[in-house]
Amino acid sequence: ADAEGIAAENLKVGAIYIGDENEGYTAAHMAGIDEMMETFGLEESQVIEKTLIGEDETCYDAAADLADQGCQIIFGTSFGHETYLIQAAGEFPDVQFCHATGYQAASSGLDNMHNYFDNIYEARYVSGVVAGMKLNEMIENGDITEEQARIGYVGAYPYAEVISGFTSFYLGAKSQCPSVTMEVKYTNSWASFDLEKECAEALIADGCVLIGQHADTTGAPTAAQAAGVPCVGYNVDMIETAPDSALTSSSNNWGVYYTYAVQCMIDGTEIEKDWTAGLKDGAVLITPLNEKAVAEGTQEVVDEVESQIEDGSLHVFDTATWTVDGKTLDTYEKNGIEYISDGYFHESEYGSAPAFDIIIDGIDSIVE
Amino acid sequence: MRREAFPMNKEPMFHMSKRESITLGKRIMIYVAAILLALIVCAAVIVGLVHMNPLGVYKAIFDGALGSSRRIWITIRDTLVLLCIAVGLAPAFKMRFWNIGAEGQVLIGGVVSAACMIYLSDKVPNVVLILLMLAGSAIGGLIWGLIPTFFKAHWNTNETLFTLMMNYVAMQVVTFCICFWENPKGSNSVGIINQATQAGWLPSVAGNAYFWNVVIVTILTVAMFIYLKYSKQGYEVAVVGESDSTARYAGINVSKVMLRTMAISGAICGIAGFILVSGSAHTISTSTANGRGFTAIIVAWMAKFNTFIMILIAFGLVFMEKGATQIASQYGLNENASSIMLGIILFFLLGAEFFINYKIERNRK
Amino acid sequence: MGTIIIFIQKAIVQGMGILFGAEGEILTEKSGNLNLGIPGIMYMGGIAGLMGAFFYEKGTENPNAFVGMLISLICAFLCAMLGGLIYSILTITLRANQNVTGLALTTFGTGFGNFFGGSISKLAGGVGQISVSTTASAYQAKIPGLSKIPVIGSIFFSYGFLTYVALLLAILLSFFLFRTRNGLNLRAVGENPGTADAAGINVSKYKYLATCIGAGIAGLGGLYFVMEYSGGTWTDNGFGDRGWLAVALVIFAMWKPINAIWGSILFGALYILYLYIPGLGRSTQEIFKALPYVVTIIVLVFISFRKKKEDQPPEGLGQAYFREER
Amino acid sequence: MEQTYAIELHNITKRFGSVTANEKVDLEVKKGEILCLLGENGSGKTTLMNMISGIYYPDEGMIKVDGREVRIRSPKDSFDLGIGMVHQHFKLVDILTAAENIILGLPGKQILNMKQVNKEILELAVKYGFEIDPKKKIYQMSVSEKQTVEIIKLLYRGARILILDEPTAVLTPQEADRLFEVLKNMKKDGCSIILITHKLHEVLSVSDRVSILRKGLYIDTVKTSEATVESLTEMMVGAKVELNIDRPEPVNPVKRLELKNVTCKDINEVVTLDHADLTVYGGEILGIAGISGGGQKELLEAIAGLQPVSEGSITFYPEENQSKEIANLDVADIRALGVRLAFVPEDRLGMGLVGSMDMTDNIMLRSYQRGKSNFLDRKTPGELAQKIKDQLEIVTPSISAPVGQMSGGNVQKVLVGREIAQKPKVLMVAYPTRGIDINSSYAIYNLLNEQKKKGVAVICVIEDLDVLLELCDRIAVLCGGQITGVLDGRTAKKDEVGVLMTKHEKGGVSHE
Ligand SMILES: Nc1ncnc2c1ncn2[C@@H]1O[C@H](COP(=O)(O)OP(=O)(O)OP(=O)(O)O)[C@@H](O)[C@H]1O
Ligand SMILES: Nc1ncnc2c1ncn2[C@@H]1O[C@H](COP(=O)(O)OP(=O)(O)OP(=O)(O)O)[C@@H](O)[C@H]1O
Ligand SMILES: [Mg+2]
Ligand SMILES: [Mg+2]
Repeated sequence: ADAEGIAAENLKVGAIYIGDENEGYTAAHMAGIDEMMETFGLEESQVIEKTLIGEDETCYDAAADLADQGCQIIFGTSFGHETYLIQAAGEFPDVQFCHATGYQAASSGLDNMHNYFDNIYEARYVSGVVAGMKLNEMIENGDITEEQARIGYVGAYPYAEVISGFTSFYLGAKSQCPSVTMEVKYTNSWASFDLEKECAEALIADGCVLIGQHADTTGAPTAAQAAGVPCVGYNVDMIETAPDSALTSSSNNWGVYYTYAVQCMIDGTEIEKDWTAGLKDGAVLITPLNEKAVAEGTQEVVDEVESQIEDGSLHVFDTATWTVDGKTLDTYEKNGIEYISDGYFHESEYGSAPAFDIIIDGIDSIVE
Repeated sequence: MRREAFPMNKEPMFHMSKRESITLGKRIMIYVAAILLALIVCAAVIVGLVHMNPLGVYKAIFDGALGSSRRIWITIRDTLVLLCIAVGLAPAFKMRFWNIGAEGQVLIGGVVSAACMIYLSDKVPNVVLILLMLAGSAIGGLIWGLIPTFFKAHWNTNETLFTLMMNYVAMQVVTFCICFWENPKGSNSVGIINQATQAGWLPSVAGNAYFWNVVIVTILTVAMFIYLKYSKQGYEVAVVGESDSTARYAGINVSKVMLRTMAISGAICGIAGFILVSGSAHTISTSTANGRGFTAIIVAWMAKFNTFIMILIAFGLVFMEKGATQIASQYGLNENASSIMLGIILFFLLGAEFFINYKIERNRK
Repeated sequence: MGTIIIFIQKAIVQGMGILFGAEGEILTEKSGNLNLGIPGIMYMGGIAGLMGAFFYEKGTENPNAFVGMLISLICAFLCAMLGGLIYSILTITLRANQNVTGLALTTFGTGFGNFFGGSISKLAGGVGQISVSTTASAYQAKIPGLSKIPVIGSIFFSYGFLTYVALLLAILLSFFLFRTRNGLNLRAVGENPGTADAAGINVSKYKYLATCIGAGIAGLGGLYFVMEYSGGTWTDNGFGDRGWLAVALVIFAMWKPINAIWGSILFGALYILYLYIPGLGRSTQEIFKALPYVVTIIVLVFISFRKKKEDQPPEGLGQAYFREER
Repeated sequence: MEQTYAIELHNITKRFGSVTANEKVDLEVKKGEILCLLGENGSGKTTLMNMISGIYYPDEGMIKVDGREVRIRSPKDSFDLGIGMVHQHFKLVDILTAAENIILGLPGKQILNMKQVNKEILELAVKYGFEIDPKKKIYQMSVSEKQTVEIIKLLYRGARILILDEPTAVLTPQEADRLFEVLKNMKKDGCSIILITHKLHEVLSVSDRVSILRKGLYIDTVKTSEATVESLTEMMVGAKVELNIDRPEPVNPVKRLELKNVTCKDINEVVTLDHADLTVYGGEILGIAGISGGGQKELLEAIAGLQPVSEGSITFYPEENQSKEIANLDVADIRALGVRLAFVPEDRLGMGLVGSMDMTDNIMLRSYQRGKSNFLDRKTPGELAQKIKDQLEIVTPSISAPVGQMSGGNVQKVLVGREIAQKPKVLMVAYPTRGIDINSSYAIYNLLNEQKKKGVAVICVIEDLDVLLELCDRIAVLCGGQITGVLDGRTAKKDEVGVLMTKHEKGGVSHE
């Protein structure tokens, strides 16, 4: 907002987390903040982190308290924090508020309110490719038939961020193993070890032969390891948890954004309203492949797919690769925006938060 | 005279007996000593964990709770809610009805408030809306409190566990409602309700957002004190609490008293839910009550049903909680450390009660 | 068919942790102490077991599964007993109110577990990186031949040893309470401490032992979740409300350990039922999740209807005992 | 020559806060004797015995057993010394069987062999002349059965010194006689027995010597053969007392209550009151006689509204020419009409009083609803409490001390005093002198007479037939829930009443 920047040594940064370092999603954000601090050489005392802040008035309290303490920029990480940050942003016009996963910054009419999110769907697509190759290997080995190539997916909630995530994962798998189908179950919680584990077990019981996840604990990999079923994790490397089953995990590097936003503060330039970045910028990635578990030749294919996504020759939501009720979609309008053009769904281009919320053929998911 | 002591029998060193009474000064001294001891132990724990100056720890505690006017008001706001629930629990406990279900009653009160805010905000004027929310949340809490009481009154069903289970049922009710109120769909987040219109929010008075919270809780606190101590109904509550059969024999309709008392208890807890939703959070989630229903039990119990003493205890606990949170954030300690510290303080306070009720004497001779 | 077998199996897996908690609480309640700190104690047991195994595996070149198992078992039991001891000192010696002390202990224990869970997670290098797989393998090892038998094998023999310990414990506890002299004395203490005292029973000793050992047993429930269920890792609030379910199960079982066995399996089944009923919408699922609690309430009401004296809680439950009190 | 006593107490002092329950008490019990301990309510008898049995520890003083000084810190120590006590309130676990209660706390093989235990108990019972079913649960037992269990419990663990605290207070005269037979057998066997009772005729008939306490102080020990009711009472009270009940002629009796065909059933549908017909007049005392379980309690409770009436009518006549049906009316409504019940239950505190509240608040229990205000008036009941305390000489530090800390007898005076103070039209008292010392008993009889003179219809259930015959104008006898006769108190003979008490006229109600 300011034309004039703030010197790095005068900066004060606040962060509001839904969880703490024991919880994958928050740990990833904390790592991003650490990376940013290192980049700019910030002191410990220049960054105030508030952990375990719920999605209620305590979030507003935390934001206002950080502003009181002189933070010039405050990050909030959980979806439900958004309305409270907007409330605080209205009250502290000189402080920049940045909110991950949200969608209301542009419509809030507040200059100092921003949204950011990574193009995690790109990494999920790549991790889907790893999964698809594993399925192919299993089919070749005769462990399963082509029809039995069914992925079980442990989702948190049936909303766009999750739907976009599992669809990209599925499309990645399908690009390698055309017969693949997927079943999604929701835990109704972002982080609940036992629910995720139970959910994965129920999916395996239902005949799923590979597990993917969009929820924040190691519950699903634990179940997969116990059942001897391969799995793809989220946020963190799952090899410690599931040494025989974990293939890889899709993950965010939030340091990219935090470095960007703080750089804007130093430079005195405007922070983007809706920021996104993907594979190309190193904002998303898949964790190193588990050589013990992945199919042969996976790394090569992964490298290839990654470079295609990066150079724009591969679009994750290419309409040629998926159908709804057997038909290819050529138009999808939401909130007055047409998302499908040039043969693909323009995910995260009109707002940082994921928008893809279509249940496509091949995926069984209950959306109420 | 020849003395031949029995080998197995040594004179006991100490002897304890029940006190008949204790002066207020002594009572306060015992509590102060307990808190000091607790603080020393807590400091030892913290120093053990983060190797820092214990004085810094105490300063951080004070800072966290009262370090700025905003923090003071947050501390007051949270004290009020805790106090409100404890005031609600007081009559139930005085009746020896173990209402562990405050958490659920608060949640139901909150859900009703939120429902009114969502469905009625454009249908009725704001004052009416707020009054409806107040009444609705009281009725919600009341019903949640009366369900276990009905069974207790008629079949003597164990209320401790019944009310405990009702908490989790309430939690599921909230989750169920959120499925319909969440925005956007599937996000599990209701967000601030009526952010633009502020309909159903307890209005600020002279720039103070928590004016009405203070007013409502103060009224309830004073009224409950008088009710328990000087009213006929309060006396009936005490009699039923002390002896069921005596109450029956004295012509007190025990079931009626039980239901009436729990209706009051549940309603006040419901109102606490209203205060949370309308007076501070402006949203609803499963963590709206956030364990306060359980902490309030401790408050109500330690104050021995005296609602004025509850103010002190509720404040003390919130103070410590805020302080511990500050330590955690200031020294990069995991937030859960505050639960450990709270636990330690409670242990000492609970243990201190012994020295208030009993005295220990060295045996003479 | 296959799904049903897996469902039963998962219900049993869910149930065993609760069963340990209930067994510990039955022993405790039989001495007249209503320990609402059990949920916290389970956390204490769980984290201590995990820490024991973690430091052992870190500190040793070639950790041995059996040694790791022994260490974690002992750590879990002792640390949970420490929780029981805090409760005992406060309620038995200092005569603090049991319900309030229990709730405080639950606050403390949960914080204790999560705090140290976080600490060792940091030591291990981040989320999900704690792994005591060697030790966990001892807990997860199944009975070699038997578990391979179709259907019967997976329903009866596909569990780690703690499951069988839990079952055996229920039987032993039953025998102890109803067939032995000390068990009789313990029941008398819980029913009427004044009477037990007058009969020459050392009331405090019985209460202390029952409460501390009960806490130790409940702590094994925490260990079970950490080692067998979670495969040797920690998640904050990882056992959810199961501690309360354990307390509920005690009533459900009407204070009889044998009843607790099938009760725990039923609770386990109700806990995960919604995942196995196809076509449930999200909001309907939430209603299903309330089932274990609703069922407990129904049982509670049911036993109060019957008013059978033998099915009621121990008469002295919840009250402190002071000999000179009139 | 120095004789070794079974037990000797020297200079025992025990205080509870400001109350000195025992002060420098000496007591000696010989081997093979029955010693009675006598004293007014609150004189410290129970406290003294509790120190021998390890419940309390003396503040000062010394205890010797078999000539050796001992320290008794717990009931276990006391057992190990061969001392056993049957407490005023039984110490039994309700849901356990008799046999389980008996072996409680005993050393022995871990794994229980109940068959063997049952056999041993039955052998013991035969030896001393008890009747007992070792497998019966306590909660299914009558009071006297429970007492039997208590005594066998002591014998089973080889107690040689037995203490019985008011064992006969809750027994019928027949049951008491049976108990004394057993005690004499035990004495023959060499046991020493300390017996506390307020019934002087029992003292005179069973004991060898009598020790007397007064207000916590030891007064004297006398040989029973040299004592009389009057001499003992004088020692207890410290002054000469008149021990007779006057019985004024009823003046102008008016009909107050009429029971017709009243039938009650308990929860198991067993008939407890069987078509009872009875008329009650103001200005007279109507006594109710019957063996325990005969329906006396149900009769009173039915009138008071505490017991559902399944058949028949109860008519109340507040004034002449006015009548009101009160069967199954609400307790509070019946009370408002002026029908009062003072029931002294076996455990005294269980009904009627709140142990942790003080006298004022307990007095208020009956009257707090008075007046339109929603708030309490504590002043009037406070004054009343003081009045009752003075009138009935209640031993308590103050009217603001919890009644639960008072001695058994004093607790009861509060209960009876309160009911009488309400100026009722119908006053029902059940066992009003249960456990009350002789002096206070007479005070209570006189209070009842005063009520009668004021025109109150007094109904009383008293187990002592001699008192009943001396006090009442009419006596209704119950047996098995039926009224088997109504006699004139002035002319009735004791055995006449006795016969009616066991007569099953109409084929009777069987209790099995
Ligand atoms: N635990 C106690 N706490 C306080 N006061 C007590 C306690 N036990 C006894 N007292 C007091 O000590 C005194 C003696 O009581 P005790 O029970 O020994 O009398 P008692 O002779 O047995 O009377 P009673 O014939 O009525 O049973 C009474 O004033 C009583 O109030
Ligand atoms: N608040 C009170 N608490 C205790 N005793 C009281 C109280 N008020 C009056 N009394 C006493 O009770 C006795 C009867 O009072 P009152 O004349 O009001 O009887 P009543 O109207 O027949 O009673 P009720 O309305 O309960 O049937 C009087 O001797 C009085 O001293
Ligand atoms: Mg006595
Ligand atoms: Mg007595």
